[in-house]
Amino acid sequence: MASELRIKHVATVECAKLLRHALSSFLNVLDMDPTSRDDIVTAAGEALVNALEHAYTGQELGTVELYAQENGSEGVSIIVSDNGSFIVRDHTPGRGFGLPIVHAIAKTVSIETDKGTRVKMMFDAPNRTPSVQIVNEGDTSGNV
Amino acid sequence: MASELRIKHVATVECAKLLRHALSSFLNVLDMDPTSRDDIVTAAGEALVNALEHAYTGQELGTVELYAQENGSEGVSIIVSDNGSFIVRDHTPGRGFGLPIVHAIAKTVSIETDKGTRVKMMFDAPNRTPSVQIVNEGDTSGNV
Amino acid sequence: MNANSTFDTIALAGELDIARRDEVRQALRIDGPGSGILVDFSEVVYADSTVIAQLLRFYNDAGELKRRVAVLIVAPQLIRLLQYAGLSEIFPLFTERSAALNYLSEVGDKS
Amino acid sequence: MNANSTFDTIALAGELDIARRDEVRQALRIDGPGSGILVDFSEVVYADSTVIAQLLRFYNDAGELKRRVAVLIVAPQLIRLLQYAGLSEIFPLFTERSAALNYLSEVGDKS
Ligand SMILES: Nc1ncnc2c1ncn2[C@@H]1O[C@H](COP(=O)(O)OP(=O)(O)O)[C@@H](O)[C@H]1O
Ligand SMILES: Nc1ncnc2c1ncn2[C@@H]1O[C@H](COP(=O)(O)OP(=O)(O)O)[C@@H](O)[C@H]1O
Repeated sequence: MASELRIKHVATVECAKLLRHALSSFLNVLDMDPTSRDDIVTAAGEALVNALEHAYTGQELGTVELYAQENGSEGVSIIVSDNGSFIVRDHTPGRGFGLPIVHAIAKTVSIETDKGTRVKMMFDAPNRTPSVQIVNEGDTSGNV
Repeated sequence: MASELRIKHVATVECAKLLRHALSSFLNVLDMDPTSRDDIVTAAGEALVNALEHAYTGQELGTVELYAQENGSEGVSIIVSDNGSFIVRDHTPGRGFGLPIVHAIAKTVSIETDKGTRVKMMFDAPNRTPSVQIVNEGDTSGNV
Repeated sequence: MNANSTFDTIALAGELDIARRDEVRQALRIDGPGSGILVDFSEVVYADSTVIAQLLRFYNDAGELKRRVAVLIVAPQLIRLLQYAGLSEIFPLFTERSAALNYLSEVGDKS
Repeated sequence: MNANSTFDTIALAGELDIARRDEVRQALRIDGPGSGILVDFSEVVYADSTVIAQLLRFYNDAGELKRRVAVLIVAPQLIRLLQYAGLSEIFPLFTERSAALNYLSEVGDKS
Protein backbone atom coordinates (compact mmCIF):
# COMPACT_ATOMS: atom_id res chain seq x y z
CA MET A 1 0.00 0.00 0.00
CA ALA A 2 1.05 3.55 -0.66
CA SER A 3 2.60 5.75 1.98
CA GLU A 4 0.06 8.19 3.34
CA LEU A 5 -0.58 10.78 6.00
CA ARG A 6 -3.98 11.97 7.20
CA ILE A 7 -4.43 14.48 9.99
CA LYS A 8 -7.53 16.27 11.11
CA HIS A 9 -7.26 19.29 13.41
CA VAL A 10 -9.47 22.09 14.65
CA ALA A 11 -8.97 24.93 12.15
CA THR A 12 -6.91 27.22 14.40
CA VAL A 13 -4.16 29.32 12.85
CA GLU A 14 -1.64 27.60 15.14
CA CYS A 15 -2.13 24.23 13.47
CA ALA A 16 -0.73 25.35 10.10
CA LYS A 17 2.87 25.10 11.27
CA LEU A 18 2.38 21.70 12.93
CA LEU A 19 0.68 20.33 9.82
CA ARG A 20 3.42 21.66 7.54
CA HIS A 21 6.08 20.07 9.73
CA ALA A 22 4.25 16.75 9.76
CA LEU A 23 3.98 16.88 5.96
CA SER A 24 7.62 17.85 5.55
CA SER A 25 8.85 14.98 7.76
CA PHE A 26 6.55 12.59 5.89
CA LEU A 27 7.97 13.72 2.54
CA ASN A 28 11.51 13.42 3.91
CA VAL A 29 11.10 9.67 4.27
CA LEU A 30 10.34 9.48 0.55
CA ASP A 31 13.91 10.64 -0.19
CA MET A 32 12.56 13.60 -2.12
CA ASP A 33 14.91 16.39 -3.13
CA PRO A 34 14.56 19.38 -0.77
CA THR A 35 13.26 21.76 -3.45
CA SER A 36 10.36 19.49 -4.42
CA ARG A 37 9.61 18.84 -0.77
CA ASP A 38 9.55 22.54 0.12
CA ASP A 39 7.42 23.38 -2.92
CA ILE A 40 4.83 20.78 -1.97
CA VAL A 41 4.81 22.12 1.59
CA THR A 42 4.40 25.67 0.26
CA ALA A 43 1.43 24.67 -1.91
CA ALA A 44 -0.22 22.67 0.89
CA GLY A 45 0.50 25.58 3.23
CA GLU A 46 -1.49 27.95 1.01
CA ALA A 47 -4.46 25.61 0.87
CA LEU A 48 -4.30 25.32 4.67
CA VAL A 49 -4.18 29.11 5.09
CA ASN A 50 -7.35 29.39 3.03
CA ALA A 51 -9.17 26.84 5.17
CA LEU A 52 -8.06 28.58 8.35
CA GLU A 53 -8.75 32.08 7.07
CA HIS A 54 -11.93 31.74 5.03
CA ALA A 55 -13.78 28.45 5.51
CA TYR A 56 -15.46 29.19 8.83
CA THR A 57 -15.99 32.93 8.43
CA GLY A 58 -19.11 33.87 10.41
CA GLN A 59 -19.78 30.34 11.60
CA GLU A 60 -18.60 27.97 14.27
CA LEU A 61 -14.99 26.86 13.86
CA GLY A 62 -14.74 23.42 12.30
CA THR A 63 -11.83 21.21 11.32
CA VAL A 64 -9.28 21.07 8.54
CA GLU A 65 -7.90 17.83 7.17
CA LEU A 66 -4.57 17.31 5.48
CA TYR A 67 -4.15 14.16 3.43
CA ALA A 68 -0.96 13.22 1.61
CA GLN A 69 -0.28 10.15 -0.46
CA GLU A 70 2.74 8.92 -2.31
CA ASN A 71 2.31 6.28 -4.94
CA GLY A 72 5.72 5.61 -6.43
CA SER A 73 5.83 6.65 -10.06
CA GLU A 74 2.44 8.33 -9.87
CA GLY A 75 3.89 10.99 -7.62
CA VAL A 76 2.46 12.73 -4.62
CA SER A 77 -1.09 13.91 -4.13
CA ILE A 78 -2.27 16.23 -1.39
CA ILE A 79 -5.82 16.99 -0.37
CA VAL A 80 -6.68 19.84 1.99
CA SER A 81 -10.33 19.87 2.99
CA ASP A 82 -12.65 21.64 5.38
CA ASN A 83 -16.39 21.55 6.16
CA GLY A 84 -16.92 25.29 5.92
CA SER A 85 -18.27 27.44 3.09
CA PHE A 86 -16.33 28.48 0.04
CA ILE A 87 -16.50 32.25 -0.30
CA VAL A 88 -16.78 33.65 -3.81
CA ARG A 89 -15.02 36.99 -3.73
CA ASP A 90 -14.10 39.70 -6.22
CA HIS A 91 -10.39 40.17 -6.64
CA THR A 92 -8.96 42.68 -4.15
CA PRO A 93 -5.59 44.20 -5.04
CA GLY A 94 -2.87 42.80 -2.77
CA ARG A 95 -4.90 39.67 -2.06
CA GLY A 96 -5.51 36.46 -3.89
CA PHE A 97 -1.95 35.11 -4.02
CA GLY A 98 -2.76 31.77 -2.40
CA LEU A 99 -4.42 29.78 -5.18
CA PRO A 100 -2.13 31.17 -7.92
CA ILE A 101 0.85 29.92 -5.90
CA VAL A 102 -0.80 26.50 -5.62
CA HIS A 103 -1.33 26.45 -9.39
CA ALA A 104 2.25 27.53 -10.06
CA ILE A 105 3.62 24.59 -8.07
CA ALA A 106 1.21 21.68 -8.59
CA LYS A 107 0.93 19.67 -11.80
CA THR A 108 -2.86 19.62 -11.49
CA VAL A 109 -5.24 21.31 -9.05
CA SER A 110 -8.91 20.52 -8.59
CA ILE A 111 -11.18 22.35 -6.19
CA GLU A 112 -14.54 21.00 -5.07
CA THR A 113 -16.81 23.34 -3.17
CA ASP A 114 -20.01 21.40 -2.63
CA LYS A 115 -19.68 20.53 1.06
CA GLY A 116 -16.94 22.81 2.34
CA THR A 117 -13.81 23.13 0.23
CA ARG A 118 -11.61 20.29 -0.99
CA VAL A 119 -8.40 21.23 -2.78
CA LYS A 120 -6.66 18.31 -4.46
CA MET A 121 -3.14 18.90 -5.74
CA MET A 122 -1.00 16.46 -7.73
CA PHE A 123 2.77 16.72 -7.91
CA ASP A 124 5.29 14.89 -10.04
CA ALA A 125 6.87 11.70 -8.76
CA PRO A 126 9.52 12.67 -6.26
CA ASN A 127 13.00 12.91 -7.67
CA ARG A 128 15.10 10.81 -5.41
CA THR A 129 17.90 12.94 -4.04
CA PRO A 130 20.66 12.85 -6.66
CA SER A 131 24.07 11.70 -5.49
CA VAL A 132 25.58 14.96 -6.71
CA GLN A 133 23.50 17.63 -5.06
CA ILE A 134 23.10 21.22 -6.17
CA VAL A 135 23.64 22.88 -2.82
CA ASN A 136 22.98 26.49 -3.64
CA GLU A 137 20.22 27.01 -6.11
CA GLY A 138 19.70 30.70 -5.39
CA ASP A 139 21.28 33.52 -7.37
CA THR A 140 24.29 34.44 -5.33
CA SER A 141 25.15 37.52 -7.36
CA GLY A 142 23.16 39.66 -4.95
CA ASN A 143 20.02 40.92 -6.58
CA VAL A 144 17.52 38.17 -7.38
CA MET B 1 -11.86 9.63 10.14
CA ALA B 2 -8.95 9.16 12.50
CA SER B 3 -5.60 10.78 11.94
CA GLU B 4 -3.13 8.30 10.55
CA LEU B 5 0.33 7.89 9.11
CA ARG B 6 1.53 5.02 6.96
CA ILE B 7 4.99 4.84 5.47
CA LYS B 8 6.73 1.99 3.75
CA HIS B 9 10.48 2.10 3.19
CA VAL B 10 13.27 -0.26 2.20
CA ALA B 11 14.60 -1.66 5.48
CA THR B 12 17.91 0.22 5.54
CA VAL B 13 19.32 1.35 8.87
CA GLU B 14 19.22 4.95 7.61
CA CYS B 15 15.42 4.99 7.44
CA ALA B 16 14.95 4.60 11.21
CA LYS B 17 15.72 8.24 11.90
CA LEU B 18 13.49 9.52 9.09
CA LEU B 19 10.61 7.34 10.23
CA ARG B 20 11.01 8.44 13.85
CA HIS B 21 10.99 12.09 12.79
CA ALA B 22 7.88 11.57 10.67
CA LEU B 23 6.15 9.89 13.60
CA SER B 24 7.22 12.58 16.04
CA SER B 25 5.93 15.40 13.80
CA PHE B 26 2.69 13.49 13.29
CA LEU B 27 2.22 13.10 17.05
CA ASN B 28 3.05 16.79 17.54
CA VAL B 29 -0.10 17.77 15.67
CA LEU B 30 -2.12 15.78 18.18
CA ASP B 31 -1.06 18.22 20.93
CA MET B 32 0.43 15.38 22.92
CA ASP B 33 2.65 16.15 25.88
CA PRO B 34 6.35 15.77 24.94
CA THR B 35 6.98 12.87 27.34
CA SER B 36 4.19 10.72 25.87
CA ARG B 37 5.30 11.65 22.37
CA ASP B 38 8.94 10.72 23.01
CA ASP B 39 7.97 7.47 24.72
CA ILE B 40 5.86 6.41 21.75
CA VAL B 41 8.71 7.29 19.41
CA THR B 42 11.12 5.29 21.60
CA ALA B 43 8.85 2.22 21.53
CA ALA B 44 8.27 2.47 17.77
CA GLY B 45 12.01 3.03 17.34
CA GLU B 46 12.77 -0.29 19.05
CA ALA B 47 10.32 -2.17 16.86
CA LEU B 48 11.91 -0.51 13.81
CA VAL B 49 15.42 -1.47 14.95
CA ASN B 50 14.30 -5.11 15.16
CA ALA B 51 12.88 -5.07 11.65
CA LEU B 52 16.07 -3.47 10.30
CA GLU B 53 18.42 -5.70 12.28
CA HIS B 54 16.77 -9.11 12.26
CA ALA B 55 13.91 -9.47 9.77
CA TYR B 56 15.96 -9.93 6.61
CA THR B 57 18.96 -11.77 8.08
CA GLY B 58 20.36 -14.06 5.38
CA GLN B 59 17.77 -13.05 2.79
CA GLU B 60 17.11 -10.27 0.33
CA LEU B 61 16.40 -6.91 1.96
CA GLY B 62 12.67 -6.16 2.04
CA THR B 63 10.65 -3.27 3.39
CA VAL B 64 9.48 -2.04 6.76
CA GLU B 65 6.15 -0.31 7.30
CA LEU B 66 5.29 2.11 10.04
CA TYR B 67 1.60 2.73 10.69
CA ALA B 68 0.31 5.13 13.31
CA GLN B 69 -3.29 5.96 14.13
CA GLU B 70 -4.88 8.28 16.60
CA ASN B 71 -8.50 7.79 17.49
CA GLY B 72 -9.38 10.40 20.08
CA SER B 73 -10.21 8.81 23.40
CA GLU B 74 -9.05 5.39 22.23
CA GLY B 75 -5.49 6.62 22.16
CA VAL B 76 -2.71 5.95 19.71
CA SER B 77 -1.87 2.66 18.07
CA ILE B 78 1.33 1.93 16.19
CA ILE B 79 2.07 -1.04 13.96
CA VAL B 80 5.58 -1.83 12.74
CA SER B 81 5.66 -4.63 10.22
CA ASP B 82 8.06 -6.35 7.87
CA ASN B 83 7.92 -9.27 5.43
CA GLY B 84 10.98 -11.03 6.75
CA SER B 85 11.34 -13.97 9.16
CA PHE B 86 11.03 -13.75 12.92
CA ILE B 87 14.12 -15.24 14.53
CA VAL B 88 13.61 -17.26 17.70
CA ARG B 89 16.77 -16.77 19.72
CA ASP B 90 18.04 -17.77 23.15
CA HIS B 91 18.68 -14.86 25.42
CA THR B 92 22.23 -13.49 25.06
CA PRO B 93 23.53 -11.36 27.95
CA GLY B 94 23.71 -7.71 26.93
CA ARG B 95 21.08 -8.21 24.22
CA GLY B 96 17.34 -8.37 24.20
CA PHE B 97 16.52 -4.87 25.49
CA GLY B 98 14.30 -3.90 22.58
CA LEU B 99 11.05 -5.75 23.24
CA PRO B 100 11.21 -5.21 27.04
CA ILE B 101 11.44 -1.46 26.39
CA VAL B 102 8.41 -1.69 24.10
CA HIS B 103 6.49 -3.55 26.82
CA ALA B 104 7.54 -1.03 29.47
CA ILE B 105 6.08 1.85 27.45
CA ALA B 106 3.04 0.50 25.61
CA LYS B 107 -0.29 -0.30 27.27
CA THR B 108 -0.61 -3.46 25.20
CA VAL B 109 1.73 -5.16 22.74
CA SER B 110 0.84 -7.92 20.33
CA ILE B 111 3.31 -9.60 18.02
CA GLU B 112 2.28 -11.67 15.03
CA THR B 113 4.97 -13.69 13.32
CA ASP B 114 3.16 -15.69 10.66
CA LYS B 115 4.21 -13.73 7.55
CA GLY B 116 7.12 -11.60 8.69
CA THR B 117 6.75 -9.76 11.98
CA ARG B 118 3.95 -7.38 12.92
CA VAL B 119 4.28 -5.56 16.23
CA LYS B 120 1.14 -3.72 17.31
CA MET B 121 1.46 -1.31 20.23
CA MET B 122 -1.35 0.57 21.94
CA PHE B 123 -0.78 3.71 23.97
CA ASP B 124 -3.09 5.68 26.20
CA ALA B 125 -5.06 8.58 24.76
CA PRO B 126 -2.70 11.51 24.40
CA ASN B 127 -2.74 13.90 27.30
CA ARG B 128 -3.26 17.27 25.73
CA THR B 129 -0.39 19.55 26.69
CA PRO B 130 -1.37 21.10 30.03
CA SER B 131 -1.48 24.88 30.15
CA VAL B 132 1.08 24.87 32.95
CA GLN B 133 3.92 22.84 31.55
CA ILE B 134 6.50 20.95 33.54
CA VAL B 135 9.57 22.11 31.70
CA ASN B 136 12.29 20.10 33.37
CA GLU B 137 11.20 16.64 34.28
CA GLY B 138 14.70 15.22 34.81
CA ASP B 139 16.27 14.84 38.24
CA THR B 140 18.46 17.90 38.55
CA SER B 141 20.10 16.83 41.81
CA GLY B 142 22.96 15.27 39.90
CA ASN B 143 22.93 11.53 40.18
CA VAL B 144 19.84 9.89 38.67
CA MET C 1 29.24 49.86 1.11
CA ASN C 2 28.68 53.52 1.85
CA ALA C 3 29.66 54.22 5.46
CA ASN C 4 27.51 57.36 5.48
CA SER C 5 24.29 55.59 4.68
CA THR C 6 21.70 55.46 7.43
CA PHE C 7 18.66 53.26 7.25
CA ASP C 8 16.06 51.62 9.44
CA THR C 9 16.00 47.88 9.81
CA ILE C 10 12.96 45.65 10.26
CA ALA C 11 14.06 42.12 11.06
CA LEU C 12 11.86 39.04 11.42
CA ALA C 13 12.93 35.43 11.84
CA GLY C 14 11.62 31.87 11.73
CA GLU C 15 8.42 30.77 10.04
CA LEU C 16 6.22 33.70 9.09
CA ASP C 17 2.80 32.25 8.63
CA ILE C 18 -0.83 33.06 9.31
CA ALA C 19 -0.39 32.45 13.05
CA ARG C 20 2.07 35.35 13.21
CA ARG C 21 0.07 37.72 11.02
CA ASP C 22 -0.50 40.35 13.73
CA GLU C 23 3.17 40.35 14.65
CA VAL C 24 4.17 40.74 10.99
CA ARG C 25 1.63 43.54 10.53
CA GLN C 26 3.03 45.35 13.59
CA ALA C 27 6.59 44.98 12.34
CA LEU C 28 5.84 46.08 8.76
CA ARG C 29 4.47 49.50 9.69
CA ILE C 30 5.61 52.90 8.49
CA ASP C 31 5.05 55.91 10.71
CA GLY C 32 6.14 58.69 8.40
CA PRO C 33 8.92 59.97 6.13
CA GLY C 34 12.47 58.95 6.87
CA SER C 35 15.49 57.00 5.67
CA GLY C 36 15.62 53.87 3.57
CA ILE C 37 14.45 50.64 5.16
CA LEU C 38 16.10 47.25 5.18
CA VAL C 39 13.53 44.49 5.54
CA ASP C 40 15.85 41.83 6.92
CA PHE C 41 14.28 38.42 6.29
CA SER C 42 17.68 36.68 6.28
CA GLU C 43 16.59 34.53 9.24
CA VAL C 44 13.16 33.74 7.82
CA VAL C 45 12.96 30.07 6.82
CA TYR C 46 9.34 29.94 5.64
CA ALA C 47 6.65 32.40 4.65
CA ASP C 48 3.13 32.07 3.30
CA SER C 49 1.03 34.38 1.19
CA THR C 50 -0.29 36.30 4.20
CA VAL C 51 3.25 37.70 4.50
CA ILE C 52 3.34 38.56 0.81
CA ALA C 53 0.21 40.65 1.22
CA GLN C 54 1.75 42.54 4.14
CA LEU C 55 5.02 43.06 2.30
CA LEU C 56 3.25 44.44 -0.73
CA ARG C 57 1.22 46.88 1.35
CA PHE C 58 4.37 47.93 3.22
CA TYR C 59 6.25 48.49 -0.03
CA ASN C 60 3.46 50.69 -1.38
CA ASP C 61 3.24 52.69 1.87
CA ALA C 62 7.00 53.27 1.76
CA GLY C 63 6.80 54.35 -1.87
CA GLU C 64 4.19 56.96 -1.06
CA LEU C 65 6.51 58.35 1.60
CA LYS C 66 9.44 58.16 -0.83
CA ARG C 67 11.30 55.78 1.41
CA ARG C 68 13.48 53.24 -0.32
CA VAL C 69 13.01 49.61 0.67
CA ALA C 70 15.39 46.70 0.22
CA VAL C 71 14.23 43.20 1.07
CA LEU C 72 16.91 40.73 2.14
CA ILE C 73 15.85 37.11 1.72
CA VAL C 74 18.01 34.01 1.85
CA ALA C 75 15.76 30.96 2.22
CA PRO C 76 15.17 29.28 -1.16
CA GLN C 77 11.55 28.64 -0.16
CA LEU C 78 10.95 32.36 0.23
CA ILE C 79 12.69 33.24 -3.02
CA ARG C 80 10.58 30.71 -4.89
CA LEU C 81 7.38 31.76 -3.10
CA LEU C 82 7.79 35.29 -4.46
CA GLN C 83 8.54 33.90 -7.91
CA TYR C 84 5.41 31.73 -7.84
CA ALA C 85 3.41 34.79 -6.76
CA GLY C 86 4.83 36.70 -9.71
CA LEU C 87 6.39 39.30 -7.43
CA SER C 88 10.11 38.69 -7.69
CA GLU C 89 10.42 41.49 -10.26
CA ILE C 90 8.37 43.96 -8.23
CA PHE C 91 10.24 44.07 -4.93
CA PRO C 92 13.89 45.07 -4.71
CA LEU C 93 14.99 41.64 -3.47
CA PHE C 94 18.53 40.84 -2.40
CA THR C 95 20.14 37.62 -1.26
CA GLU C 96 23.24 39.41 0.06
CA ARG C 97 23.30 42.02 2.76
CA SER C 98 26.04 44.09 1.11
CA ALA C 99 24.03 44.38 -2.11
CA ALA C 100 20.94 45.43 -0.14
CA LEU C 101 22.88 48.08 1.76
CA ASN C 102 24.49 49.36 -1.43
CA TYR C 103 21.06 49.74 -2.94
CA LEU C 104 19.79 51.65 0.10
CA SER C 105 22.74 54.05 0.03
CA GLU C 106 22.60 54.67 -3.71
CA VAL C 107 19.94 57.34 -3.85
CA GLY C 108 19.30 60.27 -1.52
CA ASP C 109 15.61 59.78 -0.87
CA LYS C 110 16.33 60.43 2.80
CA SER C 111 14.78 63.42 4.51
CA MET D 1 35.50 19.60 41.65
CA ASN D 2 38.95 18.15 42.27
CA ALA D 3 41.47 20.03 40.12
CA ASN D 4 43.90 17.12 40.36
CA SER D 5 41.58 14.61 38.77
CA THR D 6 42.49 13.37 35.35
CA PHE D 7 40.13 11.38 33.22
CA ASP D 8 39.47 10.47 29.61
CA THR D 9 36.38 11.76 27.87
CA ILE D 10 34.31 10.02 25.23
CA ALA D 11 31.74 12.41 23.80
CA LEU D 12 28.99 11.63 21.32
CA ALA D 13 26.15 13.87 20.15
CA GLY D 14 22.86 13.85 18.27
CA GLU D 15 20.72 10.79 17.66
CA LEU D 16 22.56 7.57 18.46
CA ASP D 17 20.66 4.89 16.65
CA ILE D 18 21.26 1.72 14.68
CA ALA D 19 22.57 3.69 11.69
CA ARG D 20 25.48 4.94 13.82
CA ARG D 21 26.24 1.63 15.49
CA ASP D 22 29.76 1.30 14.05
CA GLU D 23 30.64 4.83 15.07
CA VAL D 24 29.34 4.22 18.61
CA ARG D 25 31.25 0.94 18.81
CA GLN D 26 34.46 2.71 17.72
CA ALA D 27 33.96 5.45 20.29
CA LEU D 28 33.11 3.12 23.18
CA ARG D 29 36.36 1.16 23.05
CA ILE D 30 38.87 0.60 25.82
CA ASP D 31 42.50 -0.07 24.94
CA GLY D 32 43.93 -0.88 28.36
CA PRO D 33 44.28 0.30 31.94
CA GLY D 34 44.18 4.01 32.68
CA SER D 35 42.28 6.81 34.36
CA GLY D 36 38.55 7.16 34.92
CA ILE D 37 36.36 7.79 31.87
CA LEU D 38 33.62 10.33 31.38
CA VAL D 39 31.09 9.13 28.82
CA ASP D 40 29.70 12.51 27.83
CA PHE D 41 26.25 12.03 26.31
CA SER D 42 25.13 15.53 27.29
CA GLU D 43 24.57 16.39 23.61
CA VAL D 44 22.79 13.13 22.80
CA VAL D 45 19.10 13.76 22.13
CA TYR D 46 18.00 10.22 21.29
CA ALA D 47 19.34 6.71 21.72
CA ASP D 48 17.99 3.26 20.98
CA SER D 49 18.74 -0.12 22.51
CA THR D 50 21.70 -0.76 20.21
CA VAL D 51 23.47 1.98 22.18
CA ILE D 52 22.47 0.40 25.50
CA ALA D 53 24.10 -2.84 24.45
CA GLN D 54 27.35 -1.02 23.57
CA LEU D 55 27.30 0.98 26.78
CA LEU D 56 26.83 -2.16 28.87
CA ARG D 57 29.71 -3.92 27.15
CA PHE D 58 31.90 -0.82 27.57
CA TYR D 59 31.04 -0.58 31.26
CA ASN D 60 31.96 -4.22 31.84
CA ASP D 61 35.24 -3.87 29.90
CA ALA D 62 36.13 -0.80 31.98
CA GLY D 63 35.30 -2.68 35.19
CA GLU D 64 37.67 -5.51 34.28
CA LEU D 65 40.44 -2.95 33.80
CA LYS D 66 39.43 -1.25 37.06
CA ARG D 67 38.67 2.01 35.26
CA ARG D 68 35.88 4.06 36.77
CA VAL D 69 33.15 5.20 34.36
CA ALA D 70 30.67 8.06 34.78
CA VAL D 71 27.90 8.49 32.22
CA LEU D 72 26.59 12.02 31.74
CA ILE D 73 23.11 12.11 30.22
CA VAL D 74 20.74 15.04 29.98
CA ALA D 75 17.99 14.19 27.46
CA PRO D 76 14.84 12.97 29.26
CA GLN D 77 14.34 10.40 26.48
CA LEU D 78 17.70 8.81 27.28
CA ILE D 79 17.10 8.84 31.03
CA ARG D 80 13.76 7.12 30.55
CA LEU D 81 15.17 4.65 27.99
CA LEU D 82 17.62 3.36 30.60
CA GLN D 83 14.85 3.17 33.17
CA TYR D 84 12.63 1.18 30.81
CA ALA D 85 15.57 -1.14 30.11
CA GLY D 86 15.98 -1.61 33.87
CA LEU D 87 19.52 -0.25 33.77
CA SER D 88 19.30 3.10 35.53
CA GLU D 89 20.53 1.51 38.76
CA ILE D 90 23.41 -0.31 37.11
CA PHE D 91 25.31 2.50 35.40
CA PRO D 92 26.70 5.44 37.37
CA LEU D 93 24.46 7.98 35.63
CA PHE D 94 24.70 11.72 36.16
CA THR D 95 22.65 14.59 34.82
CA GLU D 96 25.21 17.19 35.92
CA ARG D 97 28.78 17.39 34.79
CA SER D 98 30.11 18.49 38.19
CA ALA D 99 28.57 15.46 39.89
CA ALA D 100 30.05 13.15 37.26
CA LEU D 101 33.52 14.69 37.66
CA ASN D 102 33.29 14.50 41.44
CA TYR D 103 32.49 10.83 41.14
CA LEU D 104 35.45 10.24 38.83
CA SER D 105 37.86 12.02 41.19
CA GLU D 106 36.59 10.28 44.33
CA VAL D 107 38.58 7.07 44.12
CA GLY D 108 42.18 6.49 43.03
CA ASP D 109 41.65 3.77 40.48
CA LYS D 110 44.07 5.61 38.20
CA SER D 111 47.28 3.94 37.12
N1 LIG E 1 -11.11 26.82 2.03
C1 LIG E 1 -11.80 27.92 1.63
N2 LIG E 1 -12.96 28.25 2.24
C2 LIG E 1 -13.64 29.35 1.88
N3 LIG E 1 -13.25 30.19 0.88
C3 LIG E 1 -12.09 29.91 0.23
C4 LIG E 1 -11.31 28.77 0.58
N4 LIG E 1 -10.21 28.75 -0.23
C5 LIG E 1 -10.32 29.83 -1.03
N5 LIG E 1 -11.44 30.54 -0.77
C6 LIG E 1 -11.91 31.77 -1.46
O1 LIG E 1 -11.08 31.96 -2.58
C7 LIG E 1 -10.47 33.26 -2.52
C8 LIG E 1 -9.13 33.25 -3.19
O2 LIG E 1 -8.20 32.51 -2.43
P1 LIG E 1 -6.65 32.80 -2.58
O3 LIG E 1 -6.26 32.80 -4.01
O4 LIG E 1 -5.93 31.80 -1.75
O5 LIG E 1 -6.39 34.26 -2.02
P2 LIG E 1 -6.65 34.95 -0.61
O6 LIG E 1 -6.79 33.88 0.40
O7 LIG E 1 -5.45 35.80 -0.38
O8 LIG E 1 -7.90 35.77 -0.78
C9 LIG E 1 -10.44 33.59 -1.05
O9 LIG E 1 -10.36 34.98 -0.81
C10 LIG E 1 -11.76 33.00 -0.58
O10 LIG E 1 -12.83 33.86 -0.89
N1 LIG F 1 11.16 -7.89 13.20
C1 LIG F 1 11.84 -8.99 13.61
N2 LIG F 1 12.28 -9.90 12.70
C2 LIG F 1 12.97 -10.98 13.09
N3 LIG F 1 13.27 -11.28 14.38
C3 LIG F 1 12.85 -10.43 15.33
C4 LIG F 1 12.13 -9.25 15.00
N4 LIG F 1 11.86 -8.59 16.17
C5 LIG F 1 12.39 -9.33 17.15
N5 LIG F 1 13.01 -10.43 16.66
C6 LIG F 1 13.67 -11.50 17.45
O1 LIG F 1 13.41 -11.26 18.82
C7 LIG F 1 14.64 -11.14 19.54
C8 LIG F 1 14.47 -10.19 20.72
O2 LIG F 1 14.31 -8.87 20.28
P1 LIG F 1 14.66 -7.67 21.22
O3 LIG F 1 14.04 -7.88 22.55
O4 LIG F 1 14.28 -6.41 20.56
O5 LIG F 1 16.23 -7.73 21.46
P2 LIG F 1 17.48 -7.65 20.47
O6 LIG F 1 17.02 -7.05 19.17
O7 LIG F 1 18.48 -6.81 21.16
O8 LIG F 1 17.98 -9.05 20.31
C9 LIG F 1 15.64 -10.67 18.51
O9 LIG F 1 16.98 -10.97 18.89
C10 LIG F 1 15.18 -11.45 17.29
O10 LIG F 1 15.67 -12.78 17.34
